[in-house]
Amino acid sequence: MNGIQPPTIEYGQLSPLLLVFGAAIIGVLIEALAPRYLRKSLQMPVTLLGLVGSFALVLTVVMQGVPTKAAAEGAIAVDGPALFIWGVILILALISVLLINDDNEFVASAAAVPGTPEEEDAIAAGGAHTEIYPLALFAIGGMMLFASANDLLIMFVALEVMSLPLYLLCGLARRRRLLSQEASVKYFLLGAFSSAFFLYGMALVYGFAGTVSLAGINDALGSVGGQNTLLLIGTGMLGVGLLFKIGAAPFQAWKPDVYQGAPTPITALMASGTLVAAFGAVLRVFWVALGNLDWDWRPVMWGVAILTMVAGAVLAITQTDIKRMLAYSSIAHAGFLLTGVIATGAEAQNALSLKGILFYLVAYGITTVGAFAVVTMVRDAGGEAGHLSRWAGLGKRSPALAGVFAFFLLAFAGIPLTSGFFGKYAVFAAAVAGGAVPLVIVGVVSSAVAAFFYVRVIVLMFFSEPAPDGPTIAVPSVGTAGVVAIAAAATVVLGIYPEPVLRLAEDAASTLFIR
Amino acid sequence: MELYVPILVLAVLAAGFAIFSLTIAPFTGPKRWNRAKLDAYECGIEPTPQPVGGGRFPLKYMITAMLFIVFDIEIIFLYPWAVAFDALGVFGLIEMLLFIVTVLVAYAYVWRRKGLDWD
Amino acid sequence: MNAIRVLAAPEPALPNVQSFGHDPLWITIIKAVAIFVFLLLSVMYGVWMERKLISRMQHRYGPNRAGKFGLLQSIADALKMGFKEDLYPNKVDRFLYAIAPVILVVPAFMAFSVIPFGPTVSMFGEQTPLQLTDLPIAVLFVLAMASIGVYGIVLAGWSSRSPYAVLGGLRSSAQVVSYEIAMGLSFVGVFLFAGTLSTSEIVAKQASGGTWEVLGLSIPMPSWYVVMLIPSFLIYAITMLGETNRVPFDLPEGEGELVGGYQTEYSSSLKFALIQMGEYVNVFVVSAVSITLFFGGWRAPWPISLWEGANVGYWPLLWFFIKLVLVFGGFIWVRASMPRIRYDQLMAFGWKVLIPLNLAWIMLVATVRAFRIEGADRTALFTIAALVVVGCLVLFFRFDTVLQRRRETRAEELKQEFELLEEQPAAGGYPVPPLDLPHYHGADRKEISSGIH
Amino acid sequence: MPWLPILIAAPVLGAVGVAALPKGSDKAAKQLALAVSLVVLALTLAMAFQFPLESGKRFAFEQTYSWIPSFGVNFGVGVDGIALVMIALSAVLVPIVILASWHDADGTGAENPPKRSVKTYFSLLLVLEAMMIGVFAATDVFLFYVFFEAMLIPMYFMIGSYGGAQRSYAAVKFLLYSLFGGLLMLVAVIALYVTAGKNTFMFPELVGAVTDPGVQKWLFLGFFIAFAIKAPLWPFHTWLPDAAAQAPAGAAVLLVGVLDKVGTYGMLRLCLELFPDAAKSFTPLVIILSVIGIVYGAIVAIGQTDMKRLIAYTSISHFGFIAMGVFAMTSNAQAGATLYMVNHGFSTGALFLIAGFLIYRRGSARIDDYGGVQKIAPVLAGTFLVSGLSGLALPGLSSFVSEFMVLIGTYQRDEVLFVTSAIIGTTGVILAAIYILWMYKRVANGPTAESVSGMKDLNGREKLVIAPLLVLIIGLGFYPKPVLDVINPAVQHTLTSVGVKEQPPVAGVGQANEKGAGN
Amino acid sequence: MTTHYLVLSALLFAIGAVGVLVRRNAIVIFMCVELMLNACNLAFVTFARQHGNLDGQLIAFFVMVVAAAEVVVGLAIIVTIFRTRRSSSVDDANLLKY
Repeated sequence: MNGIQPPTIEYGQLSPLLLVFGAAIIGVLIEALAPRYLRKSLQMPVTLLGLVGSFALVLTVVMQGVPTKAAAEGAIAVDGPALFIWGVILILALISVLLINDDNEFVASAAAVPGTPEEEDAIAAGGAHTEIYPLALFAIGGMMLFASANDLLIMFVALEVMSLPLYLLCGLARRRRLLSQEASVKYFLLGAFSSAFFLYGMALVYGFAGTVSLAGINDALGSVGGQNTLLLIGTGMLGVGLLFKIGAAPFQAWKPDVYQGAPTPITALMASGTLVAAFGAVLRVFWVALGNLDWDWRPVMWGVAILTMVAGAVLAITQTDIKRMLAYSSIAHAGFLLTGVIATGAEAQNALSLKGILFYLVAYGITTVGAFAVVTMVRDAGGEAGHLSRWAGLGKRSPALAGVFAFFLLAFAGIPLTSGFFGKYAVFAAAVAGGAVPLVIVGVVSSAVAAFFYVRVIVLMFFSEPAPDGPTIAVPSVGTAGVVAIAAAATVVLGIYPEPVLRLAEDAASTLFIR
Repeated sequence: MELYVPILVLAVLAAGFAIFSLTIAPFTGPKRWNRAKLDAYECGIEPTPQPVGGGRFPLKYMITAMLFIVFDIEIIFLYPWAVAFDALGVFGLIEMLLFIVTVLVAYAYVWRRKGLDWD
Repeated sequence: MNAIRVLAAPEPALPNVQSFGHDPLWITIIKAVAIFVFLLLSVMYGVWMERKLISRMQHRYGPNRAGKFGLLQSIADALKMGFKEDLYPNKVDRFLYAIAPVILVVPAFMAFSVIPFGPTVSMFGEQTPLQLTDLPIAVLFVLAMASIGVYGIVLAGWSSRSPYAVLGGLRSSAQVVSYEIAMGLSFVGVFLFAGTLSTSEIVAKQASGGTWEVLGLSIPMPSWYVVMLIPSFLIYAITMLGETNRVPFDLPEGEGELVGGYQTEYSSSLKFALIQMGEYVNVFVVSAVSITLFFGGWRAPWPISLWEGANVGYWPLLWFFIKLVLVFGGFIWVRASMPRIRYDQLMAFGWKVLIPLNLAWIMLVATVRAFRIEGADRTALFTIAALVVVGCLVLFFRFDTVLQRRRETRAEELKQEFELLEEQPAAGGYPVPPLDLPHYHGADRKEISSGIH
Repeated sequence: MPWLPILIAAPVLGAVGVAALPKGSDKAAKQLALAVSLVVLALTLAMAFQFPLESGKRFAFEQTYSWIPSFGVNFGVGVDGIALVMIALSAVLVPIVILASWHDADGTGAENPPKRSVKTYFSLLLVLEAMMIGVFAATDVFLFYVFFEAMLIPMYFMIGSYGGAQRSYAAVKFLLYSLFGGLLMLVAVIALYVTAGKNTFMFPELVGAVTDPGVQKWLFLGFFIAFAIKAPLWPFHTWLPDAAAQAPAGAAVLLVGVLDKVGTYGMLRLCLELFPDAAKSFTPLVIILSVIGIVYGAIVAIGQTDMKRLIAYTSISHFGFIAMGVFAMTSNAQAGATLYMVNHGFSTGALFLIAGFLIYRRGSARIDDYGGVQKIAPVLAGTFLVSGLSGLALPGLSSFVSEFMVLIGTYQRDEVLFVTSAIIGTTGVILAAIYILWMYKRVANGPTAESVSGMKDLNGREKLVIAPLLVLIIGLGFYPKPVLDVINPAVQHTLTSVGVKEQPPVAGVGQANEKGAGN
Repeated sequence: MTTHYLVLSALLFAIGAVGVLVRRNAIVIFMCVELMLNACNLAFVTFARQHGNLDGQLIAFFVMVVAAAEVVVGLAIIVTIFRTRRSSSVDDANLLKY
C-alpha cells in the first residue's frame, strides 16, 4: 500500500455524537419520505430516542473509564469535562425538546409571507414545521462537538454545525414573524461575521504554529520563537469568535435581539445549550492551546469579564421585555462564568475553576430552560405576553406559576438555597482562589445590580394588581409542565443538596482537559 | 508557478483579441441614431421599465444556486478522493459512501419538498 | 497494487505534469498563438461545417456563395459584423454590457491551454510536449473556466436591462450550473481509473488498458475510458450539450419564449460575434475534454495504433483533429435530429436523473475498483456493492411509485373538484353564474361608457 | 437529642403543612401556625433548661453533619449563651407575632387592605422562624451565610405582599440593601475559606486562622459592611424606616426585633472572633459610627410623623448602643449589648405591636391622626406607655439594665474616644425620653381626636399578645441575672478569642456591676 | 514571497469586515462575510505553503464547505425576510432595539 493509513476512529467514544447526528439524518429522511400527518409522531420519538440513547452512551463511555487520549487521531477529546458537558447538553436538550414539541410556538410555513392567504392556509392546515426536530438535533450535535473539539478546525466546523440550524430555527416563530425573521437575519449576519473572525484567527494561529491541533499549538508556544504578532492577533480574533458565541461584551449585542425574536423553546435551547458548549470551547482554546500564553490573554479577559458583567447587569435594568431581560441576564451570567475561566493557575487551581464552571453551567442551564418554559405559558391574544407590564399581578392570577418563576429568578440572582447560589459560589470561590478578587467584587456588585431587575419582576408579579385584560396562562402541555417541574426540582435539589453533582463535576474536572 | 505562465499568455492573447474587437467596433461601424433601436427589445410592445439595480430575480434561481453550491462542494470532495482512491482503499470507499448517502438524504428532502421542480 | 501499476504504466517519454513549465518563453508563445489561431479557424470553419452539414441533413445546400463550397462564408459574416453599428441600448449598464462578451470568451480560450494535442516533440530544437501547459488539477481548471464563463452569461443578461435578457441570462446560467454538476460527477469515474487530474497523464493512462488475468488467460483490456465508463461518457455527452446551450438544450435561444435569451440586446456587431465565438469555443472545449478523458486523447485509434509511429511526432495532431471533427459532427447531428425540450424538463432531467444516476454509478465503479486493491475486505465490498445497487433500486421505485400515486391522487382530486363544481358552481367560494344560464348578448341595450377609456 | 436541627426543621415542616392546607382553610392555617410556633417555643425552652452553664465548652448541643464536602461545608449547629438567648428571643416572639397578626392578611383592618393569602403569610412566618433559628445556631460560617441570605426572601415577600401602600418599594429596597451586603460578605466568606486554607467552614476551626493583618482588614470589612447594613448602622440604615414602616406590624417586629439582630450578632460572633486584630484597628471607626447612629437616630425619630417610622428610627439609635457595646470589648459592654439585643427585641416588639393595634383600628400611622387615646382605650394606652418607657430605658425596665451596662462598659475602656462616646451616647437616653414621651403625649393625651372616638380597647387576643411581652420587659428589668448568667461565659469566650485583657473596673461602677452582671 | 499573499489576505479580510460594518444591504453584508471567509482560505493556503504541510489546504476545503452551508442558510434567511419586508436593507429591519 502506498502511503495513506486509514485513521483510527474510536467509534465507541464518539458514539454519543454519532447517535445524535444519526438521529438528525434520520429526521431529515423522515421529512423526505413520511407523509405530513405522520411526521410529527415520527420525529418526536426519533429525537427523544436519539437524545436519551446518546445520554446512555455517554454513561457507558464513563463506565468504561474516561479515555485518556484524544479520539479520532487527536481531533476530538472525549475527556472528563467533555463527557460532563455532553451529559449536560443532552439533558438540557432533552428538556428543551419537550418545549419544542409545542406546535403553537412554531410557524406553520416559514416560506409563506406573513398575512397572506398562504400563511392562513398553512395555519389552518395545522401543525408546525417538523423540520425543527432534525435542525435542533444538528444544533445539539454541533454543541457537543464544539465542546469536545481538540483541534481548531473541528471546532470551527462544530461552531457552524451548531450555529447554522440555530440561525434557521430563530426565524420560525409563529407569532411576531417579522421580529423573528429579523432576529434570524441579525443572528446570522453577526454570527457569520464572528465566525469569520474565528477563522482568520485560526489562520493566524496556524501560521504561527503550523498546526491547528490544540496540543500542537501549545507545543509551539514553547518552541517557536518570533512571529509573536501573528499569535497575538490570532488569539485575539479567535477570542472574538468564541466570546461572541457566549455573548460576552462587547460582542453581546445580538443576544437580546435574538432571544426576543426567536421562538421561546429555541431561545431556551440556545440560552442553555449554546452557552454550555461555547464555554467548553472557550476553556479548551484558552486553557489547552493557549494556557502558556495566559499572561497575554488574561488582562484582556479581565476587561471582557468586567465589561460583560457590568453591561449585562446594567442594561438589563432598562428592559421592558421579559425575554430581553433574560437575555441580558444571560450576558451577565456569561460574565460570572468568565471569572472562572480567568482563574487559572496550577493544576489544582484549574481543576477547581473547571469544577466551578461545570457546576455553574448545569445550574444555570436548567434554570434557564425552566424560566423560558414559564415564558411560553404566559400568553395573550398575540401569543406570548413578552412585555413586562403584562406580567403585573401574575402572582394573584396564577400563584403557582408565578411562584415557580420567582423561584427561578431568585436562582438567577444567586439567593442561597437555590442552584444559582452554589453555582455562583463555586465560580467565585475558584476565582478568589485564583487571585481574581477584584473581579469577584465586580461580580458580586453586578449580581446585586442584577438582583434588582429580577426582584423587579417578582414585584410586578406579586405586589402589583393584575391588569383586567391581563394575559392568560396557557394550560401547559405535558411537555411544558414537565419541563417546568423538572427545572424547578433541579433548581431546588441543586440548591439544597448539590453535593452529588458537585462530586460529578469534580471528578470530571479532576482529569482536566486532555491534550 | 511556471505552469501557469502559458495560461496567462493565452489569456492575454484572447483578452487582447476580445478587447481589440470591442474597441474597434465603434470606429468600423456606422452611427445612425434611432430611438426605437436603442430601446430594449420586447417583441414589439413597449419595453417594461426595468428598476435600477436590475430588479429582482425569481426565487427559483436562488434555490438552484444554493443546490449548485452544495453539489459543487460534493464534487470538490469527490475529486481528491477519486484521485487518491487506490491509496485510501476500502476505508475511503466507506467514508465516501457515508458522505454521499448523507448528501443524498438532503437531496431526497429537497426533491420531496419540490425544490427540484419548475413550474 | 501491481494490477494498478500495470494498468497505469505510462510509456516512457510520455509527458506528465513534470514535463511542463520548462519551455522557454518563445516556445510558449508559439504554442499559445498556435492554439489561438487554431481556435479562431475552428470557430470559423466550425460554423461553416455546422451550417453545411445541417443543411445537407435537411436537404438544403447551405452556404455556397462565398468562395468554393461557401468556405469563405464565415469570413464574410465576420466582416459584416465588424462593419455594423456598435449599439449600446439606452438603459444598459455600459461597462458590464461591453465586458460581458469578453468574460464569456476569454475563459473559453483559456480552458484550451490544458488540452493535450500530442506527445513530446522536438520544436525548433526544443523538446516540448504538444500541449500548452498542464496542471496537477487541469480538469478542475477546465471546470473553473466553464464556471467563470457563466459570469459572462449572467452579466450579459443582467446588464442588458431587458426582461428577456435577464430571464434568459438566469435561465442559461441555471442550466449551465446544473449541468456542470452532472458533468463534474461524470469525470469522477475517469479519475478513479487514472488517479490524476492532469490531462496529459490521463491521456497517458489510456495508452494501454493493461491485461486482466482470468483463468490463466491474459485478456487485453480496452484502453479508452469510454469503453469501461460508458455510462460516465453518456452522461458527459448529455451534459456537453447542456453545458454549451446546444440543441436540444438551447433554451436561452428559444425564440418562442425568450427571443435570444441573454444575447437579445446584443443585436449584431462584434460583441455579438464575440459571444458566438465564445459559445463555439466552449463547444470545442467540451469536445476536446471528452476526447482527452474518454477517447484516448491524441492517441491513435486501434487499427492505426498498431503502427509504431502513430503516436510519436506530430502525427497525433491529426488523430486529435479527426476526433474533434467527429465529436463536433455529433453535436451537429444531434442538432439536426432532436427537438428542443422544455425548461422544466431540462432542469428535472439534470437534477433528478443525471445526478443520482451519476452518483450511483460512481459508487459502483469505486466498489468494483476496490476489489482490485489487495487485502481489501471482500465481504465489506460485496455488502457495499449490494447496498449501492439495492439502494438505487429502492430509491428509484420508491420515488417512482410515490410520484405515480401522487399523480393519480391529484388527478382524482381534480376530477372530484370538477364534478363538485359542476354540481354546485358556487362551491369554490365565488359567486358564479350557473353554467346553463341563458347567454345574454345585450343586443338591445345601449352600451354605457364606463368612463375609463 | 439533636435539639437544633429539630428546632430548624420543625417550623419548616410547619410551614409546609400550612401551605399544604386546602384552599379556604384560613383559620386552620392560623391555628396550625400558632401551634407549631408554640411547639418550637416549648422545644426551645426545654433546650434552654438543659443548657450547661459552666461546661467550659465553646458550644453546647453541637451537631455537625457533612453537607457539601466538595466545598468543605458542614451543616454545623451549636449554641453558646449568646446564640441561645437570641434563639429564645425568636422563639418567644414568633408565637406572639402570629397571634398579633391574626387578621393581618384577612383584609378586615380599618384600612381595608385587600384580602391576601393567609396561608402564605403564616407559612412565610414559620419559614422565617426556621431561618432565624438557623442563623443563630450555625457554627459553620457558610451555613450562617446561607441562612443570613435565605432569611431575606420570606421577609421580602411579607413586606412586599402584606405591607402598606409603599410596600413594593420598601421590599425591594430592603432586599437590595441586604443582598448587596450579603454579596460582599460572600466574597469575604470565600476569601476567608481560601486564605484560611483549612478546607472547612467550621467556625471554631477558623478562629485565628487568618493572621495576615492586611487580609484580616479586608475580610473584616466584607463581613462588617454586610452586618452594618443588616443591623443597621448609620449610614447604612436608610432601608430600615421604609421597610419597618411598610411591613405589617408582625413582620416589623420580627424584622427589627430579630432579623436586624443578626447584624450585631454577626459582628460579635464573626467579625470580632475571626478577625480580632482588624476589629481592634477598626474599633474607633465603628464606635464613631455607632455614636452618630445613636444621636442621629434619636434626633430624626423626634421629627417623625409616622409611628412606625419613629419606632424604626429609635431602633437605629438603639442599634448604635448595641454596636458600641460590641466593639467596646469589655465584658460589661458586650454582655450589655447582648442583653440589649434581647431587650430591644421585646420592647420594640411591643411598641410595634401596639402601634400595629392602633393602626389597625384607626387605619393610619400618622401620629397627628391620634389624640386622647388614653381616655377611650386605657389599656391600650397603658401598655403603649410601658413599652415606650422600656424603649427609653427607664430604670426598672429591661432596657435600662442593658443600656447602662453598655455605657459603663464603654466608659471602662478609659480612653478618650470611649469615654467621649459613652458621654455622647448618654445624650441618646435623654433624646429617647423626648421622642417617646412626646409621641405618647400626642397619641394618648390631650383631647380625644374625632377619628379615634370609636376606638375599641384591647380585646382578649391582643391582651394575650402584649401580656407576655410586658412581663418579660418588667421581669428582665428587675432580675436579668438568669439571662446574664447564660450570656457571660460566652462573652468571656469571645473576649478571649479577641485577646482583650479586661481592664480593672473603674471605681464607682461596682454597684451597677453587681446589680447587672453579678460577676 | 508568502508575505504578499498574507498582505492580500489581510486586505481582503479587512475589506470584508469594513463592508460588513458599513454596508446596509443584507445580501451585500453577507457577500462581505463570504469575502472574509475566502480571505481566510487564502491565508490558510499561504501558511500551508510556508510550513510545508498540507493542513492549511485541508482546512481550506472545510472552510469551503462551511461557506457553502452558510450561503445556503444565509440566502434562505435573507430571502424569507426579503419576501416579507420587500427590502433587504438591514436598516429597515429595526423592530429590535436595545
